[in-house]
Amino acid sequence: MTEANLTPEQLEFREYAQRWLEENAPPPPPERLPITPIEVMTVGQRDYLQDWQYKCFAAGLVGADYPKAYGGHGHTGFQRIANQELNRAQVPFLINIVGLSMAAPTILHHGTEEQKRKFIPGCLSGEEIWCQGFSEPGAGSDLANQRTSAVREAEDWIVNGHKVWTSLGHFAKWMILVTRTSKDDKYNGLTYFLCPIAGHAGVTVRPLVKITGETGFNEVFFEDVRVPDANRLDDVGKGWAVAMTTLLAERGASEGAGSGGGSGSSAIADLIELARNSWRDGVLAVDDPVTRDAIIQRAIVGEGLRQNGRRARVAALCDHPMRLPLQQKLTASEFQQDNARLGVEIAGASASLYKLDPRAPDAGHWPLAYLNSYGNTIAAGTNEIQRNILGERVLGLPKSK
Amino acid sequence: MTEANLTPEQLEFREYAQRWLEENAPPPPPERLPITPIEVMTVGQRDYLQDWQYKCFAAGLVGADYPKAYGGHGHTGFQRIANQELNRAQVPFLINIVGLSMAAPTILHHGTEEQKRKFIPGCLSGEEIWCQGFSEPGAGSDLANQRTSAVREAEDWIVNGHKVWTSLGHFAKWMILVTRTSKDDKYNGLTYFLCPIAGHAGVTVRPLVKITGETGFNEVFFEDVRVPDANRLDDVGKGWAVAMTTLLAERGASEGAGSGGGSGSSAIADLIELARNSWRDGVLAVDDPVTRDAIIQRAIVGEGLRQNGRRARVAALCDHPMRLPLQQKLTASEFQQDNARLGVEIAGASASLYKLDPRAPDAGHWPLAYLNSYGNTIAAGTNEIQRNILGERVLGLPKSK
Amino acid sequence: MNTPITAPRDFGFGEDEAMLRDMARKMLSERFSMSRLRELVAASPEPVYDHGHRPSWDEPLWKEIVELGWTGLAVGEAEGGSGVSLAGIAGMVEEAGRHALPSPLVPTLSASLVLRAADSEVARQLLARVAGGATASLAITNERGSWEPGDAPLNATDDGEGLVLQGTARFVQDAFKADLLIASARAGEDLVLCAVERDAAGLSFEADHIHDLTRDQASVVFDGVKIVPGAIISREGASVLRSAWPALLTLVSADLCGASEWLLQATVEYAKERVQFDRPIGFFQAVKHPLVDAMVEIDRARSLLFHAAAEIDAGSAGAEVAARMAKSAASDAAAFISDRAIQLHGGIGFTWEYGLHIYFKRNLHNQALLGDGVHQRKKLADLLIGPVGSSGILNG
Amino acid sequence: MNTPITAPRDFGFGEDEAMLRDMARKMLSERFSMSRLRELVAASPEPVYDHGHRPSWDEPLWKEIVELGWTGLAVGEAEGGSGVSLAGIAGMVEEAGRHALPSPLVPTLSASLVLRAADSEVARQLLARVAGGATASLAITNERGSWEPGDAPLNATDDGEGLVLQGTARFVQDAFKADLLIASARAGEDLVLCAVERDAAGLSFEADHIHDLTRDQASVVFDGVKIVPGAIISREGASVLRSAWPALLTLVSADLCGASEWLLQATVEYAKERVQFDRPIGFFQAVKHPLVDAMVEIDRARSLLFHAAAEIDAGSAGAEVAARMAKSAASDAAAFISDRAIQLHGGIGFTWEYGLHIYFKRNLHNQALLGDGVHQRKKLADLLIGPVGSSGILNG
Repeated sequence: MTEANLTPEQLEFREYAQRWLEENAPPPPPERLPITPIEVMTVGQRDYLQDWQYKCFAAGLVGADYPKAYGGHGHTGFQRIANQELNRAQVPFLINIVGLSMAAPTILHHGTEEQKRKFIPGCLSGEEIWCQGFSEPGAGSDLANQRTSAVREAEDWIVNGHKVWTSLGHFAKWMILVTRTSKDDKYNGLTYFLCPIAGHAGVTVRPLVKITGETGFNEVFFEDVRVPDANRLDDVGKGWAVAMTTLLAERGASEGAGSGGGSGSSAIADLIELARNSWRDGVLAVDDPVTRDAIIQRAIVGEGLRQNGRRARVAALCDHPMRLPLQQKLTASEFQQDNARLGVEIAGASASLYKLDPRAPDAGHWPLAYLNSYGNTIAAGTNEIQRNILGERVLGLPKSK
Repeated sequence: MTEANLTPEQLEFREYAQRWLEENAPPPPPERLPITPIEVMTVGQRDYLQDWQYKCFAAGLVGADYPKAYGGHGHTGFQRIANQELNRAQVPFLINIVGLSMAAPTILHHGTEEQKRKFIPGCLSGEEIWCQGFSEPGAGSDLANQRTSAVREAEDWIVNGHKVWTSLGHFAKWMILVTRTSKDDKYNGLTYFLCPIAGHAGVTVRPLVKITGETGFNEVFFEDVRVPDANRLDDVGKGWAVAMTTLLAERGASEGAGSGGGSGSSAIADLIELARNSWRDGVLAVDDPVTRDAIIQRAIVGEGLRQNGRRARVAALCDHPMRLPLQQKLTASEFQQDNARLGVEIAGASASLYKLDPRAPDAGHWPLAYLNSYGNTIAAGTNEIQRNILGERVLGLPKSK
Repeated sequence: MNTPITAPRDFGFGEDEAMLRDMARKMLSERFSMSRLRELVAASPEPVYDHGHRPSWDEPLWKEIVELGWTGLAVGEAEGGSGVSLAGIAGMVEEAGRHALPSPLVPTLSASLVLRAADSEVARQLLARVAGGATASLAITNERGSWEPGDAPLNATDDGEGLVLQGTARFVQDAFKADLLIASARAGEDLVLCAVERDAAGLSFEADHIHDLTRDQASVVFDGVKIVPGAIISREGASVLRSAWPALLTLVSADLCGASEWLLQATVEYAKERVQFDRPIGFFQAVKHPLVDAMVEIDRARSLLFHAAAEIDAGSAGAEVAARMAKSAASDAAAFISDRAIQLHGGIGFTWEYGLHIYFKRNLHNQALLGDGVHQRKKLADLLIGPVGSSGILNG
Repeated sequence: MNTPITAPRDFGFGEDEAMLRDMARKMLSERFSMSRLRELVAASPEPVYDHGHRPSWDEPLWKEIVELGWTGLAVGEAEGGSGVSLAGIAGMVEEAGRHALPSPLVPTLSASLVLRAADSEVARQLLARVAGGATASLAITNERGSWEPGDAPLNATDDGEGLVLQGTARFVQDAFKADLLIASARAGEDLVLCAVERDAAGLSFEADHIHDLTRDQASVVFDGVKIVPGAIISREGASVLRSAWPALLTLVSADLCGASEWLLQATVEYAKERVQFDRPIGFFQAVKHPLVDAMVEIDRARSLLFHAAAEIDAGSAGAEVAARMAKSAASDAAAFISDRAIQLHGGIGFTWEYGLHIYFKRNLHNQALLGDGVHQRKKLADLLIGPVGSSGILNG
C-alpha cells in the first residue's frame, strides 16, 4: 500500500508528526475538557489548551503551510497530514478555532501585507485568541440583516451595536467583526474589521448561558468603540464578500487546522461501549437488534464522512468541485447530533443524569453532547441555510430567499 | 360499553347495516379488483362494482343522509355508521368515488334546486359515474393555472382544452370541470361546470398508462365542446371557490361515502402474514426484530389514524376544528405508501415479481401497491401542498406561495 | 388492533371531563405562567447543576391543587376520592405537561392507580390517605432501569413479625416530594408491594443529579426497612403492577402530549414573528413543513392517548396494546418537536434564559420513563404478532 | 472502522480508470440515450407485463461492448482479460447504472470475480472464455432468497463419473443472456461450484415475471444435470463465494449509485424548469431540501463504494465491512431518491410514458439484490460489534 500522491518530504513529515505526537502527548488536563473548543469555559481549560496549541505550533504541526513571513512554516501540503495525525493521536483539540479556521484564512485572502504580518502569527501560535462577531440578536442566519454600525471619524471608526453567539469571546483578544457602514445597500453596506476585544474601551463581554447550563459563548456590546481604519479588512462596503470567504473557509475546515484532535472517529466505539454497559429489556443493549441496527447506521454515516473527505481530493470522482466540501458543515453537525441522540436513547433512564452524578454513564457525556449538538446545527448558518446553499450553489436550483 | 351519542334510530340502523351486509355479501368478483376505485380498468370490474354500489344504495347504505328529493334516504347521522359498517365488513369499495365524495357534496352546496334533483341521484346510486377535470398538463397542484377555456355563446359555453390525471374518465358520464372564463383575473377568472363526457361531441378520452403498466386514469381533450349554461355550477368567476369546496369535501371524505369498504385496517395483518411467509437471514421475517419494529411502527400509525377519526368528533379534544380533518389526505396516503414500501422490503427478492408470476407473494400486491401509492401522494394536491395547507390554515403560518 | 367499533365514540370524555380539564388549564394559565416557571426552576443553572440542589417547586400552589382534589382524582369515591375516569385524568395531566408543572402529581396518581389495582384493605386505607392529600411515588425500578413489572429492586425477608426490605430502588420520581413510597420487593417466588413512610427507619434518599429541572429523582436505599403486615399492599405484586401498567404509561403519555403541544405552539408563534430574509420564517417550507409533521405526530399521540384511557376505563383486553401505542407515539412525537423547537428557534432557543430547554429536558426525561418507543414496540410486537419463534414453522 | 490512513488516498482511481470510465460514459451517452432506452424496454407495458415477454436489450450494442473488452475487465491478463482494478470497474458499472443499461454486464463481472476467487485451473479456463466474450451468471440463490454464501440452492451427488445436480436456483440474474452458469451445490459437507453450459441436458429455465424492465431473471431447474470433473470449479465453494462477496456487493452498489445520480440530476433539471405558483418548483424548500438530502445520501454511498473497491483491490481485511457499508448506503440512497423523483415530478412522473419508472424499478430490484440495508447492517453488527451474546457479561 503506497501513499500515491505524497512527495518524499510529505511522507517524511508524516513520520515526523507521528513520532512527535507519540513523544509529546500532553499531560492529562487539570480539569475535564469540553467536547469542542467553543465550549471552553474556564481559565484552567484555556491555559492548558493554549499551551498545547503553542507546542503543536512550535513543532510545525500548526501553520505548516502558511508562509514564514506570517509566522507559518512555509511548506506545501503538510497541514492536511498534520491534521490527520492530530486526529489519529486523539490529543486535545486546538483552542484557537476561530483564529485558525476563520480569521487566518480570511486575512490571508483579503488582508494587506501589514495585516498579514501582524495578525496571522498569533492565530497560529494560539497566543492571541479570536472570536467571531457575525451574529446579532434578531439577525440570525441572514448576514445582510447586520445592524451593528461603524461610522468613520478621521482615522478611526466608531462602532456601536450588539453581537451574540460569540464563542470564546470571554478569552478573545480579537474579533472578526461585520458592521453596517451604509443603510442604503443591504449587501454592499457592510464592512469587515479586525476589532480589539479584551480590555478595549467600550467593549463589554457578557457570557451567555447555554441550555446545558454551561457558559462558553457570549454577548458582546459595543458602545462608541474606536477601531483604527488600519484594522479594516478589505474595502469599505466589501464586508459581505469578506464574510463569505470566512464562512466558506469555516465550512471547508473539516480537515483544516481548526479541527485537529477532538471527537469523531471514536464516536461509534463509544456508542458500542455504552451499549455494552446498558441494559434493555433484560439483555445488554449491545445485544438488542434494533439498537445494533441504529449503531451501525451511525457507523456507516461516520465512515461515509471519512470517505467523503478522501473522495473530495480525487477530482475524477467529483463532478462539482464544491459538492462535497459544502456538505461538510451540514453532515458533520448532524452526524454528531444523531450520535448523541442515540447515546441518550441507549443510556435509557440513566440519560436523565447530569455529569456530576457519579452514576451518569460516561460521566454524563451523552445528554450534554446532545444538547450541545444544537450549537453546531444552528451556528454558522443554520442547517436549513446550509441546505439552501447546497441546493443553489451545487445543484443550481433557484434561490429560496 | 355504550355508544354514548347515538340515538335509538342510529343504533337500530347500525344493527340493520351489519345484518344486511352479512346477508348480502357480494359474490366473488369475476376478475381481480384493484386496490382503490381509481385503478378500475376493465368493463368487467366496472359492471361488478356498479352493481354492488347500486345494491348498497338501494339498501340505504349509500346516500343515507341526503334529502329524499335528491335521491337520498333523508336520515341524519346514518352515513357515518354505514361507512363504518362497510369498512368493517371488508366488502368491495364503492366505484363512484368522484360522484360520492366530490360531485355530490359540491352540487349540494353550490347547485340550483334543479341541478340537485338532476345530478345527485346518479352520484349516489352509482348509475352515473363521475370524473374530475381539475388537473392540466403543466398546471399541477396550482388550480389557478387552469388554461382550459370556456367561452359564452348564447345559452351554451364552448370549451377547449386538455385535462389529465382523470381517474375513471373512461367510464364517466359526467365530469366536474374547472375552466378559465377570464384571463384577467387568475383566481376570479375560473368557472365550474358539470360537463357531459361519454359520447359527447368534441370530447376525447385517452387512457394514460401508469408506471405500473396499468391504465385507469386518462387524458381528456375538449375540442369545441358545447356545454349548456344550465350545467354551470354557481356563478361565472366563482370556479375557484367551488373547487375549494370540492377539494375540502374530498379531503374530509375519509369517513365519507367515498371510502366505504376497501383497504386500511387489514393492512397490518397483511404485513404480518407476509412476514410469516418471508425469510430473512435464516429466520422468518416475522421473527426478525428490526422487521417487527417496523411493522409495529406501521400498526401504531394505522391505529392513530383510526383514533384521529374518532377524536375529530369530540369537540372538547380538538383545539382547531379543521386540524384533524385536513390531515386526512396527507396521513392516509403516506400510511398506505409506507405500508407498501415495508411490504416490498419484507418480500425481499420476491418483491421483484410482477402480479402474473405464480410465485409473487400475495399475488404481487406489494410492489404494485407501492408504485400505485404515488397516485395518492401526488393527486388532489400533492402532499407538499397538503403540508402548506395545514401550516397555513391550521397553524396560521404565512402563505408559502 | 381490533377495538370494537362500539367502544364509546367520545373516549368517555364528556362535559364533566372537559370542565375539569378547562378548570385545570385556567388555573395553571393564571397561576403558573412561563415566566413563573423560568423564575422558579431556571433563574440560574448553578444551584441545581453545579451544587446539586433539588429543583424548586411551587409548594403553595401544590397545596391548593391538593385542596382542589387533584391527588384524589384516581381514588374511588368510597375512599374519599373523586373517582374520575382515566380519560378525565389524562386531560388534566396534559395540562400539567403543557405548563411543565413541577409537582408530584404524576407519581401520586401513579401510586394511587397501583393501589387501586391491588384492591386490598391495606390499599384502600392508603388510597384514603392519598385522597386526604398524601403524596406518593413508586419505588419499583432496579439498578438496570428495567421496565418489567416483575423486576423488583428490593429483596424482602420474613423476620417473623413482618418483612425486612433490603436493596436500592433506582429512578424514583419526585422522591423528595413523596409522603409515602410503594416499593416492590422479591420475597421468594412472590413479589410483594409494601407501603413505606418517608421517615421509616433504615430508609435513606440519595438525590440523583438530573437534567430535568421540573422534578427530582432519587435512588432510595432500603437498609433493613421493617414492614409490618398492615403495610403489605399485595403479595401478588407482579400481577398488580402489570394490571396498573397501562394506566401508568397513559399518565406519562399525557404529560408528553401536553408539553409537546406547548413546544409546537411556542415554535409556531415564534415562526410567525421572527423575520429572516424579509419574511417571517414560518413562510419557509423548511420551517413550515417540519412543524406540520410535528403536529401530525402529536395528534397521533393524542388520539392514541385518549384511546388508551378509554380502553383502560372500559376494562378492555386491548388496554395494554393501546397504552403502549400511546407511549411509543408520545415519546417519538416529543423527541421530534423538542428537536425542531430548539433548531427552528435558532440561537435564542439555545440560550438558558429563553427557557425552551425546560420543556426539552422534561420531555427527554419522560421519553425514557417506563420505556421509550423502541421498548414499547418490542412489547407490542410480542402482543400483536406473538413472541419471536412462535410462528409455528421451524426456523433455521 | 480502522482503515489505515495510509490506504491509497485516491482509491486507486487514477488516470487509467478515469479514462476507461469516461470512454464508457461517452459511448453510452451517444449510443444509449433515454429515448433509446424508453423505446427499447418501455414502448408499451403489454409485451413484458401482460404477455410475459422478456425485456428487450440492445444486442448489437452488447457485441460492441464485448469487443471493447468490458466482459474481460475483471479477468487477469494471464487469462486474456484486462485485469482492471475493482475501482476502475466500479466507475464503469456506475455508467451502466446511470444509463439503466439492460445487459449481462454485472452478472458476467460477478461470475468472473467468483472464478478469480476460486483460483483453480478450471476457473482459469472459464475466465479465458469470459475474456473471449462469453457471458455468465451466478446460480447460487435458494428458494428462500438467502444471501448467505453457504446456502446453496442445489444438491450434488457423485455418480462415479462426476457430479449430478438437482434442485432449483432462484433469482438468477439475466439468466437468458448467460452462456454459462456458475452454480453452487451442497455435496455432503462441501459446497461445490460448478460450471454449467446454458444448453446442458437436464437444465431448464423458467422466466420470472418481473417489474424491472432492464433485466431478466429466472428460476433455473437442474434436473439431473451432469457435471464432469473438468467443470468443477471448486469444492470449497462457500469460502470462494465468501471471499468474492464484497466484490459482488460492490458491483450492485455501483449500479445503484449510477442510477441514483441519474434520478437526482433528472429531478433537479425538472425542478428548474417546472413552474408552479409562478416559480420553478426548485425554488420551494419542500423540493430543494429533499434533493439536497438525496445528494448527501448518494455522495455517502459513492464514497463508500470507492472505499470498498479500494479495500478489495488492496486485499484488506476490512473489505467485507467496507462493501456491506457501501451496499447498505447505496440501497438506502436509491430508495430515497427513487421515491422523491416520482413524488417531485408529480403527475407526469407517474405516467408510463415519461419513463422515470424504468430507473425506479431497476433500483428497487438492486436494493434487494444481495440483501437490503437492514440485512447488510445485521451482518455489519456481527462484524463490528461481535455476534449477539458475545459481550462476555451474562445476560438475563
